[in-house]
Amino acid sequence: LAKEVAYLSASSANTWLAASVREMEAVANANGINITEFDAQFDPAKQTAQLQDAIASGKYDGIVVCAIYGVGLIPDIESAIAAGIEIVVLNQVVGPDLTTSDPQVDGIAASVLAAPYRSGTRHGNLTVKACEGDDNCEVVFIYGIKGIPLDDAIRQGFDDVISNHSNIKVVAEGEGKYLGPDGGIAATQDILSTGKSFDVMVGADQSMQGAAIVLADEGMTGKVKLIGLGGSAPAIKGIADGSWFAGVFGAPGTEGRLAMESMVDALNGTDRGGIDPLSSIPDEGLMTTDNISKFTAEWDG
Amino acid sequence: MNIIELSRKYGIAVITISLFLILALTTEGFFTERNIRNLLDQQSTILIAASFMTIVIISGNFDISISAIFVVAPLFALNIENATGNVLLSVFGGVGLGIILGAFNAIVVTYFKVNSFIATLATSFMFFGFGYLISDRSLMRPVTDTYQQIARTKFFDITSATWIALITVIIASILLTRTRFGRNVFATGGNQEAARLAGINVPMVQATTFILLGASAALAGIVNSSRSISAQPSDDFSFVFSVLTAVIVGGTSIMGGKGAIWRTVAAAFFLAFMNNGFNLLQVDPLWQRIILGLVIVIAVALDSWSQRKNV
Amino acid sequence: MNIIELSRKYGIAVITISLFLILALTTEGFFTERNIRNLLDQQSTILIAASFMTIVIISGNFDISISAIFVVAPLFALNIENATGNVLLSVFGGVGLGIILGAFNAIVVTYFKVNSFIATLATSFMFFGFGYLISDRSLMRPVTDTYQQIARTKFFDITSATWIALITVIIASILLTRTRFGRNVFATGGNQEAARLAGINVPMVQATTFILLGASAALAGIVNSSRSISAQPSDDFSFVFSVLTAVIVGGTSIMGGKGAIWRTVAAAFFLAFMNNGFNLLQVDPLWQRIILGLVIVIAVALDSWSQRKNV
Amino acid sequence: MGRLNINQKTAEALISFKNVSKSFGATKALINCNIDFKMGEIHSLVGENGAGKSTLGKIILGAYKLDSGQMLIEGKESQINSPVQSVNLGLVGISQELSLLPSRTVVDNIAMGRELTSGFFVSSKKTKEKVLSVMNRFNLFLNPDSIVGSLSVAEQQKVEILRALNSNARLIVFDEPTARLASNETEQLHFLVNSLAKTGTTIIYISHFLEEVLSISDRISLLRNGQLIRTNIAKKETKKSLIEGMTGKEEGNLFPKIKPVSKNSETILQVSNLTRKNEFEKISFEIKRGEIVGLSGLVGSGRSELALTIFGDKKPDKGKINFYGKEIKNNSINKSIDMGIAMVPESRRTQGLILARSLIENISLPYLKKFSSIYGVNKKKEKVDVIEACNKTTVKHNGVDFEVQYLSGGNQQKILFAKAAMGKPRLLIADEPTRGVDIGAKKSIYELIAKLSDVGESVLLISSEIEEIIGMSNRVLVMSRGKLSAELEGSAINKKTIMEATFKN
Ligand SMILES: Nc1ncnc2c1ncn2[C@@H]1O[C@H](COP(=O)(O)OP(=O)(O)OP(=O)(O)O)[C@@H](O)[C@H]1O
Ligand SMILES: Nc1ncnc2c1ncn2[C@@H]1O[C@H](COP(=O)(O)OP(=O)(O)OP(=O)(O)O)[C@@H](O)[C@H]1O
Ligand SMILES: [Mg+2]
Ligand SMILES: [Mg+2]
Repeated sequence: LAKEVAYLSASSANTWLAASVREMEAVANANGINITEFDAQFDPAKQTAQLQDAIASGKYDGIVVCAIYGVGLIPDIESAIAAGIEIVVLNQVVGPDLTTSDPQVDGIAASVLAAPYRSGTRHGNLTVKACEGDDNCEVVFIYGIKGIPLDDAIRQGFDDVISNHSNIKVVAEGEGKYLGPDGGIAATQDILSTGKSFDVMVGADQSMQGAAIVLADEGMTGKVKLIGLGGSAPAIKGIADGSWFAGVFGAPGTEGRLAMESMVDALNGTDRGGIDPLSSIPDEGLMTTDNISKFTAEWDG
Repeated sequence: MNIIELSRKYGIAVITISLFLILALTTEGFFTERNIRNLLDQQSTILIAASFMTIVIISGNFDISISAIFVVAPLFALNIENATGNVLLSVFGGVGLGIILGAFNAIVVTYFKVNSFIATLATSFMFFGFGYLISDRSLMRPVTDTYQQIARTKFFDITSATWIALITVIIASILLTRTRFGRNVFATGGNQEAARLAGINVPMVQATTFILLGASAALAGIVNSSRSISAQPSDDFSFVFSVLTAVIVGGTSIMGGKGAIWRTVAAAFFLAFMNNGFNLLQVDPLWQRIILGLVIVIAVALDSWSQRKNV
Repeated sequence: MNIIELSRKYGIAVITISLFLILALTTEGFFTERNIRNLLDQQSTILIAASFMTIVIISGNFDISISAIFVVAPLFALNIENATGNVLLSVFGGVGLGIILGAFNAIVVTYFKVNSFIATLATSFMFFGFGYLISDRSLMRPVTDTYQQIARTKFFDITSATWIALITVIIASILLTRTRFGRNVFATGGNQEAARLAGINVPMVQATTFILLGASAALAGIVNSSRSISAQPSDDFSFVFSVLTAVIVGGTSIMGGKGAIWRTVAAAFFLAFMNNGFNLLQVDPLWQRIILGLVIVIAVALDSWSQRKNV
Repeated sequence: MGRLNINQKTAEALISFKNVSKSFGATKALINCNIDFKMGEIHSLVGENGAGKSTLGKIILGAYKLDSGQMLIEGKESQINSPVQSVNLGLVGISQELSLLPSRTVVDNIAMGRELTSGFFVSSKKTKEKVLSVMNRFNLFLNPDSIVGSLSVAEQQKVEILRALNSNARLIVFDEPTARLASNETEQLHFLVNSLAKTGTTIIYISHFLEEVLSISDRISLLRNGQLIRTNIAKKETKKSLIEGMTGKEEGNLFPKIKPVSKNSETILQVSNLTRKNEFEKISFEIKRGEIVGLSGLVGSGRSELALTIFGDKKPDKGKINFYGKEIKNNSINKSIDMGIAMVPESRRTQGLILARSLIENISLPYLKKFSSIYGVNKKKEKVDVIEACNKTTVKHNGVDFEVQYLSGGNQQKILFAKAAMGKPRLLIADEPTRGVDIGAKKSIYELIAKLSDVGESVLLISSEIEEIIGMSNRVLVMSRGKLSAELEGSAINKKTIMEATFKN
């Protein structure tokens, strides 16, 4: 009998998650699993309802969940587990601790994600590298959405690394949002207007794409070291051609594949626990010009 | 009244009931006790706020800020709960904050005469800001086990969230249809100048509607946080979107003066049935959007057509 | 007219200019050629759509679906561009799609008489669905280098995006204030029955406003995609939020019949100056929200007070 | 003439104005007015449009605050800041412009703000009973459950009156109550006003019908340009003295000379067998070039519906309309306007005016084509023409760029006329065109109508004022219950024949 798996997506229109879905489907097909996608359109209440509906329908042997608001889902995830449904967490932490990939609810079969805090430390490590040999290394930090716990955790990881390096100073901040380069364009333009000098910009790939566009417009390509987070096609291309300095790899495809493989294992009785997809990636996913040839983009940006 | 007149008068309710019957007959898992219980539980927060939103809209105003109140009130309640361990106090505190924020909206709209749409959009930013401030930008969880009982206790197998929603809907309906306040709401929304000349204290009526809505949005937020045993700050406007959609699909006029809470309730369930049906029938999310849009247009067109013929 | 009358009549413009002067005097980096150029460039997409949104709102309607058109039109344009390599064709295709979607809104609102707020909310879902359909859920990039020139070519140091916005604002203003169509828009929004009895084809006027807005939202989307050299599907309503905020902060009445495009433009810059100021002064985002909310309330209260005293 | 009031001399003043002034921007609506309103008297206010009558009433009702001076209530100075206070003091009124809740029922409208409760809840039953008892007491009946928006204007007016009567008022301001009523209902209202005054209620009565004012009032105050000219016992005034006081000019002949139409004058409008279900049936008549045809009948007899059908707003179920020999098929308003038909609709606020826009934009609206080219609207030419139209129709205004909502009621009515005149129509359909306008303005509107017919244009004049119909028409049509009940010409046109036809079934 074919197994039924529900996939609760934060948003079906999201390009990162679309890359994960493709891999999940490949694995599922190979294992005779049928996936049904639920689209919460970034509405947490909708996602809760979908989770409840999926449990109530009694159709599903497993649920892969990409949470919008991870903690809020816990009660229903517990009841799914109680109902004997295997749960695999994808991409976003389900639980209060944003520093770990490990499952935070008893009975979750696997949790496949790069913990936000860890992304922050990786970002920090690349920044340290970019600032090597510079006594006064001025950094601009572009948030996704400043103030939300996710971005706070990333920043925390970043700060914990750079605080050990007195030569590095964050001189300005901006907000790029997570939708395309638009936010990064405006943020970078405004920061340039302040007239502050800076050497390094860090932020999510979407924002760094915007930054790259503005820097190109201003004839400043290469004068500022861009460090992305996401491993999108433009990031890898940019690092290769020198217009970006470095980036933290992001692996939506790998994540999707690992999640579905974990689900297959779970349905066969083996829990895999916490998986950081980047741990199986060359150099822990820290990309620079030296190792960029080892990476291929798993999504377009 | 014959059946045609009835179905004209109750257009949106008839549409909702038809959808219910169709789903019950065709969709496995729909008409099960558990699914219906879930549906009721899922709609509770929307219904709590939507009842009083209906009143605000009938009185001729808008309130965008309920999303922000929905976010900030449980954070405040959890602050109290974490500090005192007293759940009752925390609920009062959270609802009290809703009242204060509602009163703030009321002052901006009635005293400074700022259009309510933009006024409550602006106050939304402020209230969201407060949310970040009082939560210190992090997730909050209750320290007591009682907090989660607010929404999750079961009476006769139905969650307390559902009961709270039921009681709120009934109170709002009675207020709107059976009290002088309710009549004044209709008068104010129908013709503000006429209401004023008839001796109705229009600013007071409007202020009251905002305060009640503030309180109910706060209550909805607390119920939601009790259900998910946590709360976190955000700038998420999705709650007011869902609430407004229910009110307006229900046929309450955004021009004011016209509408009913039963309409809002019917529309909320209409939308819930649609989404539930999509989930149970495993409809491709891509087509869900297109079908949902189309069905809403058809339902609203039918309802407004039946209301027109009904004069 | 003396200076007091002038500043009353042009309340929001005076407020915006004051903010400009304050920022220019106090904030380093604000009054620089580069910053002003950027500000103009950043506002271009909002201005393109907001001009025609002002017209739709004056005519007594709402259009929520511009967010979806803003998302789907560039995806369609890039589909054409990717297939043919012809940028001009792709722009026509994208704007053409905007016209078709605007016409669809128009039919739902004028023919099926669905309230425009809910109608365009419903069609938003559909249009977002289309976006997702034609892009296959992935980011799209132009294959030609010309596509990015749509928004990024410079004339006299000013980007073509800014020029397009300027031209759109001027065309919309002329249409609204100097043509018969514009008069009909005001009449329709002011008193639909009176407009009808004056021989105005009210549904036609309303339909035209929706179609023009559809085209302009599509153009804004294409300009945006050219600026960011990419486009992606989403369900993001933030564009219509920004546009509506500009229109309503500007003082155009959501009841219809009253408003002006210069008001919208002034408000758009007011909001842009605020955000730019926040960024230049590196204000904590938490406080940004609270300050922005407060300042909007004050600005709108002042403007509406000045409009009242202006009789 | 005049009602005899026994207590007249001894009665105390309920309200006294001492040096009251009120301005709106540059407009001085009231200047240093001193007036007493005594308990139980019927005190009328007369004056031209814009003289300040409504303003005075609205100050008492708390809708406006006075700028300077004092308002004494029973001799004590009182500050009224809002209608709530007035209502609590028993000062109520019906306003000149209908102020109703169109989507609510008659009962809801009448009881607005005054619903009866049992305990915490509104008692629909008690409230309705109270409303019915008021209807009974004053002999004014309406279906209590009708939706007000679907009622005719006259019925809506009754709703307003009943709302004022539903409170135990000490003072009621009637601002033009009869402008929307038919003659039999007017008499009923007079009876009612008298009986109210007898029981001690003070009545402030604002009207442009001077006969009515003279017959019903104890005292009359005359206002001109915001100033009180005099207050006098009604018996001491005559129509002539009032007109002279109001306008500063001698009374002339109200109706201009109407030229007879020659027998062989061309027929321009021919309506045959026109029918719309439940509204009117088998209506056939003609209008000749240069002819003024009066259309009389009771409120609700279907006149407005007929007019709107001819104008192209409604499609007939059966029958034909010929205009200048051509049958109008698929009629539409636009077509009618293009062919030279203009209309003054019966309700200026809901059908006629865009209140928040300027005089210019209102007046030129149907004829914008005339001023438009590919360069847009020629505003200069438009302004010149609009000013001319305003002058022709004697609109009193502070500039054609001002919003029409700030004009007095009568001047708003004249705007409709100015708008119609703008198109130089071949046929003018005027539905209650002089509702609420002062004598001077009426006269100029009548002259305008006469001038139109002089130059060969035709007029269909719908009016509930029989004098107006008699004074202005070449020929009179009477409708009763949706059917044409008489067509009168020449010496056959008189009050008696019209009234007979009106009540014919
Ligand atoms: N709210 C207002 N704003 C500005 N001007 C006003 C306002 N109300 C009245 N006016 C002006 O005050 C003057 C007096 O108006 P009012 O309505 O009292 O006249 P009226 O005597 O009742 O005339 P009518 O017989 O036409 O009703 C007019 O010039 C009018 O334009
Ligand atoms: N919107 C409406 N809905 C329902 N009935 C209406 C509506 N308007 C008018 N009527 C009814 O249609 C009938 C004819 O009304 P109409 O206005 O044509 O009368 P009229 O002779 O012009 O009288 P009036 O003096 O009021 O203008 C009346 O019985 C009226 O109550
Ligand atoms: Mg008046
Ligand atoms: Mg009529």
